[in-house]
Amino acid sequence: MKLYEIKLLTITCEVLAQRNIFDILDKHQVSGYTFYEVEGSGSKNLHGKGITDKNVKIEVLLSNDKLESIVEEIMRTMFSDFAIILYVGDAKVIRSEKFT
Amino acid sequence: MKLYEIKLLTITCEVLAQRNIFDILDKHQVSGYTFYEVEGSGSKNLHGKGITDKNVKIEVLLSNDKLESIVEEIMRTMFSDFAIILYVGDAKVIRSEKFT
Amino acid sequence: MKLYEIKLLTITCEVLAQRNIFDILDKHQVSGYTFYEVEGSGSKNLHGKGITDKNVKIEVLLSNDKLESIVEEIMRTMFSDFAIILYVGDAKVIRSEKFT
Amino acid sequence: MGIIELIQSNLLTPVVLFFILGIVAARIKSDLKIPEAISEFLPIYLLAAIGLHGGIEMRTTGFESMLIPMFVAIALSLIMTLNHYQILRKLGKFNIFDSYALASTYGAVGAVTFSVGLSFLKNQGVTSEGFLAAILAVLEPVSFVLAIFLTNMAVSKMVQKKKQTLQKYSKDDQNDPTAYAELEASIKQNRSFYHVLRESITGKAIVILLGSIMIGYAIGKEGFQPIKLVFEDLFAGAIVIFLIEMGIIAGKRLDDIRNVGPFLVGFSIIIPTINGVIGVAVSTFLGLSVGGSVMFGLLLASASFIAAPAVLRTAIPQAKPSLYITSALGITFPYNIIVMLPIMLTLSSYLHNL
Amino acid sequence: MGIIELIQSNLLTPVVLFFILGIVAARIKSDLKIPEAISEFLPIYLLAAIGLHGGIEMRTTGFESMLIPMFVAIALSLIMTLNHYQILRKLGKFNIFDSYALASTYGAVGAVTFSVGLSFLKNQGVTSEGFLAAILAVLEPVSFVLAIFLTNMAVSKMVQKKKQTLQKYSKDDQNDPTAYAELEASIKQNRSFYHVLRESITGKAIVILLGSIMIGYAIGKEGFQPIKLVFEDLFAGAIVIFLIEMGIIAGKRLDDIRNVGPFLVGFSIIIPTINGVIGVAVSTFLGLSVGGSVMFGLLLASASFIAAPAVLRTAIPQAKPSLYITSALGITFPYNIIVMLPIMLTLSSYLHNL
Amino acid sequence: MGIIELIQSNLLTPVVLFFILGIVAARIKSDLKIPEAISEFLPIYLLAAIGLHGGIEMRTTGFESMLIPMFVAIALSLIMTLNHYQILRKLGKFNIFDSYALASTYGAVGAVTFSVGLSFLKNQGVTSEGFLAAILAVLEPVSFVLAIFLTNMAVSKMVQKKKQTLQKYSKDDQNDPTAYAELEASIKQNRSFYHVLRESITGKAIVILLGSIMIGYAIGKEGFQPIKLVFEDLFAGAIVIFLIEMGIIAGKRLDDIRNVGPFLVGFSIIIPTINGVIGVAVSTFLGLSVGGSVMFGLLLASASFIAAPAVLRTAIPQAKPSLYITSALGITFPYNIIVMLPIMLTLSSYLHNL
Ligand SMILES: Nc1ncnc2c1ncn2[C@@H]1O[C@H](COP(=O)(O)O)[C@@H](O)[C@H]1O
Ligand SMILES: Nc1ncnc2c1ncn2[C@@H]1O[C@H](COP(=O)(O)O)[C@@H](O)[C@H]1O
Ligand SMILES: Nc1ncnc2c1ncn2[C@@H]1O[C@H](COP(=O)(O)O)[C@@H](O)[C@H]1O
Ligand code: NA
Ligand code: NA
Ligand code: NA
Repeated sequence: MKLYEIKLLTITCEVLAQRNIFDILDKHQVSGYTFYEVEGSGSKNLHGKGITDKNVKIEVLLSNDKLESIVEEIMRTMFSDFAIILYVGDAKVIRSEKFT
Repeated sequence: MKLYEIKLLTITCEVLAQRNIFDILDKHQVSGYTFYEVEGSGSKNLHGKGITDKNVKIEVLLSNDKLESIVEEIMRTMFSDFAIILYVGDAKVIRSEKFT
Repeated sequence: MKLYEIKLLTITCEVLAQRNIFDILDKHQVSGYTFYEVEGSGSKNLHGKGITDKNVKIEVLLSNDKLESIVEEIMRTMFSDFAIILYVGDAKVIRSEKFT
Repeated sequence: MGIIELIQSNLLTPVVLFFILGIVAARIKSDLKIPEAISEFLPIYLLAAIGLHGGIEMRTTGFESMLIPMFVAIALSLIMTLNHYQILRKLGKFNIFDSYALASTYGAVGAVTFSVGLSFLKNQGVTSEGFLAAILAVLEPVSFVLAIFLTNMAVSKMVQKKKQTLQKYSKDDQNDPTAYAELEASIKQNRSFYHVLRESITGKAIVILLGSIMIGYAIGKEGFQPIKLVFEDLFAGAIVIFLIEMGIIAGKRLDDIRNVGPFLVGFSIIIPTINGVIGVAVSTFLGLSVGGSVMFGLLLASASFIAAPAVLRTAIPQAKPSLYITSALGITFPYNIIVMLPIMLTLSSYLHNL
Repeated sequence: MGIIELIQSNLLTPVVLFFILGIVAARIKSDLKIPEAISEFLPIYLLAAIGLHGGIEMRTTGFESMLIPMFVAIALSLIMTLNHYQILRKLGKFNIFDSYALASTYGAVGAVTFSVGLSFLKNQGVTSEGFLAAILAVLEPVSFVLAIFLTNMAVSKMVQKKKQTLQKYSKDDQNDPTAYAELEASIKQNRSFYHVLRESITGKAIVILLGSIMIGYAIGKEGFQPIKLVFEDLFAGAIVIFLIEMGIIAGKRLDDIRNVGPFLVGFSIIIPTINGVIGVAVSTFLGLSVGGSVMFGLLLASASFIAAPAVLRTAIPQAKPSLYITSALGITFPYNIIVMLPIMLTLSSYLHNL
Repeated sequence: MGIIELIQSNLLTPVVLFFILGIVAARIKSDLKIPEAISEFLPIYLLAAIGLHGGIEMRTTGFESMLIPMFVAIALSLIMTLNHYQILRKLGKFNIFDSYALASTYGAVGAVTFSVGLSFLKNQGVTSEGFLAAILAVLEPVSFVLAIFLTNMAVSKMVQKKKQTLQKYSKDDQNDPTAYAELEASIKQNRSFYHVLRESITGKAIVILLGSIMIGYAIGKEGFQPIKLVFEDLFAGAIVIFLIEMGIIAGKRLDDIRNVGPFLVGFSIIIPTINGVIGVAVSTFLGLSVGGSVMFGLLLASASFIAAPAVLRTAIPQAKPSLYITSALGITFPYNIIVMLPIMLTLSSYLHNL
């Protein structure tokens, strides 16, 4: 079984920032993403599961070259305005052509 | 603190494929798995959180040898019929005997 | 883009153990954590999404030195009493000062 | 009232209008939605209400009057499923899997459609036989079971043939993974038949519906009093809320209609019409009331769009869900609740007055 | 009506039948379930309704009539908790932790059982004193607090002893991690006592119940009118829906009954019977009405299965939850609502007619 | 009844008391909460009920009587938004972004506040014009659109200036990332104006409200009958449940009040008072009924705390949400439903009796 190296970008942010993130992902033409609601505690206090404040976690499998420009754009346009953290991990997939 | 190397297999698929995946995992006698509902966007459009179409994400900590045969079976029997992606990552655990 | 190495600790446990985990994390002054409800199957049978038994998954980005003492304390005080698994992975972040 | 006026007046009921509101909301990409927990709960509630009502009625009328209509309904449902298959395969040129999946989707019944039918009749001041809920429960799995059985047979035959070919021409091909996979698939398929049968019968819709019928039968009108407010009086409002969500889902599907092709669009309108008319006529002949005949017709006219995806996706994974979900929910459901109900009521009234 | 007929007629109420339907659904592995959001909301709703009703009644009757029954209830609950402990530890040979956990589970009260009791009485056309809701609220934490206090005492003593032994026999053992852990555990345990006390009192059940009692008291019958439909008339239907889910959870637990052993099965039936009978007798003596005595008995007969796991799991983590959840929910709850309620009503009617 | 008595009697209504219970629960850190699915569903339900009611009424009264009040409301809302901005920027020394965000939060209307107002009037036995629901729908986006438009203008000007400065003094600064970012931001901002306009209008609140008004208008009183139980009779109870959650959210915000500063606290009380009084006076002059004038005043007095965060967070991300959420939900909302409603009813009655 041949596995291909790929990056997994994980973004956790308040729900109000969600659409901006999707816009950035779409702009960079990622092939897909997965997301779900989470709760969290961070520098900006506990985010409950309320109507106005909850967190969402977004996961994107993507190639190394897209990674950099996406992270850079999120940093530049969103870090100052929203509660947001992101981290990158390594993963292996079977069909690398599915994740670009 | 001694940590043991292990694999983390993550499968994201439409909810209708969930039971098939569980069947395969059970057949290969994995010691456990964790799952939760997610939303997602991919080649087959946005999966909402509706009654008939939503995604589920399944995570399995398992040994390297089981990994290969499970991934192979999922690929062979399910990739053509269901919206499904999977990736493999590295993890470290304390009690390796718990994850086989 | 400079990325800094960091650890990602993931804890999956029954919901009743959640507060104890948070207490331990707070005691060790982690800068934040993210959590969400999951379902799961393990040695202690299937945990449904019922009122009294469901699982919660907690994720903490933290530095290597905190990792060890936290894992050690969870092991010592909780492994015997609660259904709980944990694993550690590698991740990279941009602002390492945010995760201590 | 003529058919046109009846359709017009039916269009102006909350059920239909909120359904349309849901469609509009989806079309303009509004973020309106009914939280999942609510929209998962509502079908359970609706089925419990339908079942209780049916059970209570059956206590008065007894079982005997139910037997003939039920067997006729089962027979019609089976014949129609086979008929759909022929049409789809021969005229529509669909492959075996899609044909069986679609055939059974339209042979099966829609519990939501049934709920809307009850609310429509109530609005018109017409009553119907309680045992129709029991027929609904029995009819649910019938069509799926037939379709899955026939699909399995078809697959088995295919595999058999291939196996023989393999054995004849080469010995090494035994190691060919595709051949093995096919064989395994046939075994899987056969296992899954009982699997699916089991799952259909223990599916939540049937369990809550049959259970509620029995409970309704056991408690009777009097025992029902304390919970009548929740399980009868709230029914009309609850279905309105559910139809907002159904509208939203249907609205999102509208784009897919282009992809299902003109043949299936025609099928989704003509087949319900024919099945419904047959149902009304047959049940009138069997002696059902005006309203009962409408509901009987609706059982046959309706297509399943909540149970179907769940069952067929695992039972006939080779079939394309976008086909049967889109046509059943995006075309047939609106057509049934907006157009067919008035048509069938007019027809039923006419036939009963002959 | 004799007890047997009363049990039979109680069996045929929607509440009991839907509970059984839930059990059956779980046994046949149906995917039927009430969405979590609904089943988390329903206890809050039920407690609000109970509280409002109680508060409104108390406005008419005043506080004085409540004081003696409340203190008697607290006293009985404490005595019974101690008694359960002795039985479980001496006769049942359970360890200290399981004994205390089980003792307090059965010393505590079940809000869901209480709701079913109210609906049972309503079905029978019997009323009960409103202040019983207040007793329910006060009784909730009493038994837990006692059990946790005693467990802490027991643990402290154990730790004390071990510490002395350690110090006497060896100096190096100081570094023994187990010894340290034990010591730390004792400190943790003591901290958690106030922790648990605080959590019990600010727990959602008590907050919504006490709050609603006060609100009911403040607004009175008249202020209640606009919300009566939701908080009174829907009650019977809402509890039916909740019991479907309770049945499903109980059904999943049935397999575990084998593991709890015959002693605990017996305990789960005999103890509620004795406690309930004592409760009915004492409260009749105190002058409560026929229905009030049934509810008073039910408070003592019932075991807690929603609050208990949450409180005990953190308070006495050494105890096995499968023991107290399974026996309370899988055995005692069905026994109470199916058998004990009719028994206690018969007994109460009999005693009041002496 | 004097104002004080009216405030007192209003304090003792379920709506206000359960709101306070929610606050208390949050303060004592209870785990009480209404599941998210329920608290997401309730506003949709409340708006549907308000809309249906309004639409049905408008069928009787016609559109004409609505036109003048609606235009006056829009004009007042715009003037007030500008006025708020001046006060916040000049007197409060807030920056442009916070000033615009706060100005529009208070210029916009609160659908939840509106619901409580209707329930308050019902308690007092006072009716109001149905078309106020339509004004609610139209007023929702008006104030946001103005604020976002003005913010964009301000940003554009700032960027323009900076660009000129950059070009004048240095050529290398072109590569300065900040300068680029700023420019990009201005483009983003301009795009987001239409974006926001679109989002405001297709937002779920407006869609369900406008949709329900139209449906109410279409079905009329008679068509409403079957669903009246759910969409009218349950209203009072549903809002009580929603206010528990609102109280919990407000209670969690109380700590933040310290951070918003005394100026904003004063603003959050004085501005609604002035706006509300103006609203009552103007609408009385326009010929609205006693209750209609109260609701008209409430529209102007209320601040938006559900729509505002969603719209402003993306539209004016530079503004601090803690400011506008805390003041609108933590101060103005309780003040409006506890103090302003009685004041405005007294005032309106007084003015109508002149
Ligand atoms: N160290 C961490 N580990 C995991 N998640 C974190 C961490 N810090 C912050 N988060 C998540 O990121 C969200 C926003 O963080 P913040 O901007 O620090 O408030 C929090 O609510 C958490 O869900
Ligand atoms: N690049 C990706 N990164 C993360 N999740 C993905 C990605 N592509 C697809 N998915 C997830 O997998 C599901 C099925 O993908 P697909 O089969 O491409 O429709 C999607 O709904 C997403 O939840
Ligand atoms: N091998 C595994 N991979 C992923 N999750 C697991 C695994 N084993 C256990 N879990 C999760 O941990 C929870 C508790 O496990 P246990 O203590 O084995 O019952 C389960 O309910 C699962 O959610
Ligand atoms: Na059919
Ligand atoms: Na008890
Ligand atoms: Na306003």
